[in-house]
Amino acid sequence: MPSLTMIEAIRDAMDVMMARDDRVVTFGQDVGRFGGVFRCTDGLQGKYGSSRCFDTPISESGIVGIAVGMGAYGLRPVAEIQFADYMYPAYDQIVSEAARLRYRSAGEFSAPIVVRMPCGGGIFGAQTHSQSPEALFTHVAGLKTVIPSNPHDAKGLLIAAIEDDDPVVFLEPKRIYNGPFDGHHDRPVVPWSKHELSETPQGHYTVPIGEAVVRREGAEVSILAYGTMVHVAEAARREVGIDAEIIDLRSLIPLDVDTIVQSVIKTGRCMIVHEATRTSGFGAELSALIQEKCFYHLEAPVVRVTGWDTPYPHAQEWDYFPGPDRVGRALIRLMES
Amino acid sequence: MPSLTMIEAIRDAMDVMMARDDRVVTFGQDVGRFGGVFRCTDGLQGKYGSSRCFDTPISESGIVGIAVGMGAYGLRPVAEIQFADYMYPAYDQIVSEAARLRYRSAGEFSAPIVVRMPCGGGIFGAQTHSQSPEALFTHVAGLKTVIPSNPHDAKGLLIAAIEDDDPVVFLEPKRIYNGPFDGHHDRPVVPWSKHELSETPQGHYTVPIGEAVVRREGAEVSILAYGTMVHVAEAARREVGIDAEIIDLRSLIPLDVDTIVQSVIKTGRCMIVHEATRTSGFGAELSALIQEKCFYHLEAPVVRVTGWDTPYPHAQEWDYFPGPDRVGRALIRLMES
Amino acid sequence: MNVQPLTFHVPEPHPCFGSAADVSGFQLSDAVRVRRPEIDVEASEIRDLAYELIRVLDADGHAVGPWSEACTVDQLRSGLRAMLKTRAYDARMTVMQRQRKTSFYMQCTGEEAIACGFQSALQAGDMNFPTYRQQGLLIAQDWPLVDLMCQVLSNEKDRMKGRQLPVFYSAREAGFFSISGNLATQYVQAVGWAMASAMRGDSRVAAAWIGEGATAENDFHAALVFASVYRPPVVLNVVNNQWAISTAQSVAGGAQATFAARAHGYGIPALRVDGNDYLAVHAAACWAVERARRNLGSTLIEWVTYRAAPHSTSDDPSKYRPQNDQAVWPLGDPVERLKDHLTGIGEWSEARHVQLKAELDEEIAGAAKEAQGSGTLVEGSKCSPASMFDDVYKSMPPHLREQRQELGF
Amino acid sequence: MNVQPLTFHVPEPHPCFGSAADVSGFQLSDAVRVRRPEIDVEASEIRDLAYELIRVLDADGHAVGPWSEACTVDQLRSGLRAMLKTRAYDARMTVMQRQRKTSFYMQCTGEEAIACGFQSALQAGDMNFPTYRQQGLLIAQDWPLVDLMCQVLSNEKDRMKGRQLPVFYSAREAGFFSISGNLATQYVQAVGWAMASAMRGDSRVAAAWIGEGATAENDFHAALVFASVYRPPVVLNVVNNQWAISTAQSVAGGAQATFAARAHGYGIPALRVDGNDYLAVHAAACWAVERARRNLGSTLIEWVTYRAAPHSTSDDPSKYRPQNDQAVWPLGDPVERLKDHLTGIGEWSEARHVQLKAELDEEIAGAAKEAQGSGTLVEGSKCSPASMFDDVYKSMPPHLREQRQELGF
Ligand SMILES: Cc1ncc(C[n+]2csc(CCOP(=O)(O)OP(=O)(O)O)c2C)c(N)n1
Ligand SMILES: Cc1ncc(C[n+]2csc(CCOP(=O)(O)OP(=O)(O)O)c2C)c(N)n1
Ligand SMILES: [Mg+2]
Ligand SMILES: [Mg+2]
Repeated sequence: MPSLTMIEAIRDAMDVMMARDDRVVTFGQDVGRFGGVFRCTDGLQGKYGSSRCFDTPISESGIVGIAVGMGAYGLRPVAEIQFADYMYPAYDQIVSEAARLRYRSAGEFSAPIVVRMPCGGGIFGAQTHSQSPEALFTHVAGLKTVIPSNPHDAKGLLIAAIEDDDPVVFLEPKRIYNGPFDGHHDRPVVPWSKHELSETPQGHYTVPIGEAVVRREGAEVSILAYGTMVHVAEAARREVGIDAEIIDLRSLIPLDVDTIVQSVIKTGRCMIVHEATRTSGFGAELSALIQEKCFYHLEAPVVRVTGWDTPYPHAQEWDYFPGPDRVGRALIRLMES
Repeated sequence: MPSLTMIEAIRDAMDVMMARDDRVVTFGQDVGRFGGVFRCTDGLQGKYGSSRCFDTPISESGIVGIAVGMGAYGLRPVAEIQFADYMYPAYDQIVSEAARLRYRSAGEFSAPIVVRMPCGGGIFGAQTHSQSPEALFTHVAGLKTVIPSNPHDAKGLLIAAIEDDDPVVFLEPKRIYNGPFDGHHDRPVVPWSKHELSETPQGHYTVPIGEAVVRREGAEVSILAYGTMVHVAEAARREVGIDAEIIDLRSLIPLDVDTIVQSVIKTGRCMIVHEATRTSGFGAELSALIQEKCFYHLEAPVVRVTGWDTPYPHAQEWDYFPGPDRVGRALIRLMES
Repeated sequence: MNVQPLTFHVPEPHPCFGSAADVSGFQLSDAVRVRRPEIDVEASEIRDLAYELIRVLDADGHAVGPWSEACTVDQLRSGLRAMLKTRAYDARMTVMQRQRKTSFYMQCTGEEAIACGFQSALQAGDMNFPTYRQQGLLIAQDWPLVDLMCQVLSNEKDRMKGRQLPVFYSAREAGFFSISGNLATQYVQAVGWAMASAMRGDSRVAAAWIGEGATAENDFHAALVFASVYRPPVVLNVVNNQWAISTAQSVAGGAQATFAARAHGYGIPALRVDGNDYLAVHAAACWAVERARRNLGSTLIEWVTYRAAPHSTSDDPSKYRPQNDQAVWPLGDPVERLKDHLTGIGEWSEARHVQLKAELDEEIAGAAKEAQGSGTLVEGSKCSPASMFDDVYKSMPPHLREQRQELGF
Repeated sequence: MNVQPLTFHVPEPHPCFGSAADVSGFQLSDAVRVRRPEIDVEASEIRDLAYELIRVLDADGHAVGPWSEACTVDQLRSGLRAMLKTRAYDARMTVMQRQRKTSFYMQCTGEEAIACGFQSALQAGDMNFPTYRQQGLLIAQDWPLVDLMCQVLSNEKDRMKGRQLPVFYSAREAGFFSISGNLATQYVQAVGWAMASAMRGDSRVAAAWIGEGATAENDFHAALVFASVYRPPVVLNVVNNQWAISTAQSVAGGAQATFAARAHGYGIPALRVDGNDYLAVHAAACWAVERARRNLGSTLIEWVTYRAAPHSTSDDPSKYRPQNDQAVWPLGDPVERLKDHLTGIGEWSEARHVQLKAELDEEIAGAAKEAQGSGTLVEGSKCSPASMFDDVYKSMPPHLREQRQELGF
């Protein structure tokens, strides 16, 4: 199996699907000729022509709006929003239109679209190139929201998303586009080729939407994470030497509640790690759910380690980012409580 | 003290502030000449002229966008969004601009604006006239979000919001505009004049943002609610005869954590009631917080009674709405667990 | 440099047709002479047409001028029938709402010619993205009234399963896209649908619909930008009925320029048409639809008309517009005008008119009876609460299954 | 009816100035003859100006035509100085970014005349709502370079406390509104600010700024709608530098119409101006600013220019545009053109030019040294992490205080 970066895996997923299904089209700002500012669509216009992969005007609402129209027509559009921070102009189209079309028409029309967007910080992108808006999608009935943490899942989840008949928000943690990142920003960069989950089957396969995966089994505490934070959690756990079970959620909606509940019942402790601002972040939903489902098994409060409730700053990036030190300290505290 | 409806109280708050401070202006769709589709601004254009109260084009983004510009200039704009369901086109201006302006300019500029919007169901408004999007605001650093449950608080909170130097989202539960509503939709309508909290001081007063209030003291369980649900919770409690403490949050951000924690420590049980879809609703944050702060005092899991994770339906409105029966049954279950 | 204090301009309320921008359009005697350009004309060559008013029927009800040839007499008679049926349907449903059999209703009184005339220019497979005021698109196709009524009544037979507000129909086979309550969002979706049709080498075209008030919404711009860049086969309709709830068209910018002129900055050709003149509507619609079908890209059409009824059953126009506003409206009533024209050419009569209305009333009464047999919002058989959880996703995820159980199903 | 399959149109990449829409603008010999209307002209009387290109400097560097009278020689020399300083500042900061002293930088190379020339038409108290490519507005006012540099370096003296991406300045006293990274959002805020100024009977005007690519964003429309309806004192600037990262202006609709023409559908007057001609910029800016100040409402100006540098330090234009693209660009370089003009009229010389550049380089080197003394993004004194929690609200609510403690402060 070839070792791919996240970018290559994402591109490969689109390539596989565009070859198999001529209803699959992809577009967005700088996506066509240039191949995307992160190069995720590089080469696709050359291979499939400019009717299948093309540049759009700088209008996120227009991008998702035409995707909904195309989806209703019968295509399988994959729209790129250049940064998740710029999805807000498209939020109305996502929430009021894509998410509700099937429901309001009782199935007459649907919006089988994928909206890809790079998210997360760690690249000194400041407040407009660092956001993690997943909770703004998980609150919306009718949307699916997924976020891979490695090339293998990225490709399999993206193929599953394209094949899915419902609108899927596909979040791409940009900090791990080119290599896994455990939050130690001062250490040398590690390439994906050194990581086993960069091994990616050729051709078509899916990672089913709605299934979490236990990245590491452990007995003392369950850590729930997704995207970049899976790597940070693993580093933190290792460094403080705690036998944590690490669950990579992969799919936030639908959520794999069974895997989570099983783990927490086993360990009796739970920590949630995410990069988004804390208040009303997805960690709140996880925490609420866990105490609803595992109350009598919990030995300590469910803990959230998250970004702060401030905009994402530039110079203080590493004070904002919930890195391995912060996660590790919280882990120790949690084990003591 | 005169007895006012919510609508009159809201109008009175603007009237008082427009008379006191000529920087206060108000505008929105149908707000000027007509006085708003819910009549909240009726008479203000006549009294203060069309430079202070005026109609706008149908552009929510424009409405909030000009409010931000006016706020930066030094005015105190009060913008009306006709229904909270239509705030999505303005979401970018609210989240990326109003909420972050002070932060990103390190205080050089700010957006002391109020964005009023009627929210909630119960009027057969279906999916586009019934939503409760509060969690989409509470996740955003830099915003304050308030929601009154009665005329007294409506006026005092709105005055506080207009005087506040930060952007405030002011949610108005439209089902209780004209009278308190306990969820018994098949019973005769009760006017505000029958409710003591319709008694509203004349002139200027504030209800401070960030302070919850205990509506009813009780020993067995704490119920957290806001807006219409305060009345539903009270009815449910009464009907099942449980000695619940009912807390009207009033301000979601900043949240009065102390009042909540005190109550839950006392009762050992907690229920959260809201009308918004459950997943990632504000109830999730409340539940997470409570178990973080009161874990060792909880005798049962924190329970959420909420709208379902579907769009708000038309014909099935009363199956969707978390009415007194559903809340009551959940209360009984909670007391048994 | 002048240092006079600035003053703030707020458009004054005025009878809709008194505004500066409209004056040109209301030189009615000239309107019938407005030229009909070739189908493949360049947008830049017909900018003047955005400031004119295309008409066919003159003051005496004669069909004259370069746009007058499009319709056969049969087409005109069926147009008249569609308009009358739409009007009668609206009247009946308004009564039902007043009887509290449903929560809400919206009429299109005075604007019937636009949807009815436009639909007659489309083919099977084409797709409308309508607003709530284009019931005429369905009625002109003789879509079953019972089906529409069941939706309005949110009853057991409502194909939308009681989920949507009354009048928010969806009818895929009739080329009628599911209506959204959010203004303008669907305008750009129509453009996307048309882009897809072009991508697939199809021959179907789309029609986008919006009110003049909603052109202020952001997605109106998005639609025009994408239509400009990719030249898809879509007709961009703007129904200027002078009012957006309580605000006159000047609050949407109509006092400064016509809505048709909005197209120019995007290089999109625009027509401005008397929307109360069935013949003009049909002719202009055919022109734009053919242009789209011949791969010549999109056209924006401003249909000038008047909202004769309240905005909706929740509205009270006496609060914001003069009582005699419609009476002094210079474009008349579309039904009367077509009736007069047909009568004038000997193809219609008062007697036939009365008879047709009676027939339609009977048809509608029958349909209403049948529809109410399947229940109303408040009585009779009901939409199942359990179905509330269907169609959120294609297949129900576990958390919704759990919630459905929580509700007791 | 034709049933040929439809085809999908995607604008082809092309050298920016080869597009149909631009051809009229690039009949350069005529450009200097474009008329200068009265300040209070009606929008509808100058629609042609949206398709012309206003110029003052002819091919030989002479100032000619109706727009030629606005500047004194002193103004021109300070304009030249501002442009040179801006260019030198950009060069220096780009080097600093390459040296990894900061994360990011954006140049305005080739576009200096626009911001520098525009600023000279404003008065104290007026407010710009700039994009990231209008550093010239500050530099033309001699705003302290050290202050700008500290922001770019996100160091201890950065008035934005290290929060913002480099170049996202804020300088209230300089009439420079805090830059947002979200395209187009501030365009409508400028309109709101101007509305407020008019409401208060003030005499201050606003200037909104946007790139041609970002005109596709929805808030561009919102701004034009509100500017149309309320006629506030705001100049709506569109900087058409032919590129939006990798996409040519045709992807924003520029092949179908000029960006200036967008204004017409809103009844807003528009000018289209050679943005590489300092004299034309200053003259057109004065015209529009005076119009605003005299309560005559807003003007949209399309400034035609060329983005000579990469989009940002993260960009590599060799991937998407021809190497010689700028060389064949017909509007030349704004610095060279103004230099030639001043030299031609005997008010400047090569020697003075060389000397000025040396002076500016020295000034910038000194400022850079001073700025770096307060730290860089990676070295030296730092922005305090505790300050990260300030200014989210006017006063810190309890949950943020708690979080700050959690971080250890
Ligand atoms: C995004 C959004 N904002 C506001 C509304 C509320 N609203 C419904 S209809 C309407 C007026 C629309 O006027 P116009 O576009 O002229 O259409 P008309 O009703 O005249 O057919 C408004 C403001 C809405 N439905 N959606
Ligand atoms: C809402 C939003 N979408 C996308 C971006 C990413 N982006 C930053 S600059 C840019 C290109 C803008 O081009 P243009 O408006 O022509 O300005 P120029 O860079 O040429 O000055 C893009 C797409 C953004 N900043 N904001
Ligand atoms: Mg209208
Ligand atoms: Mg550009």
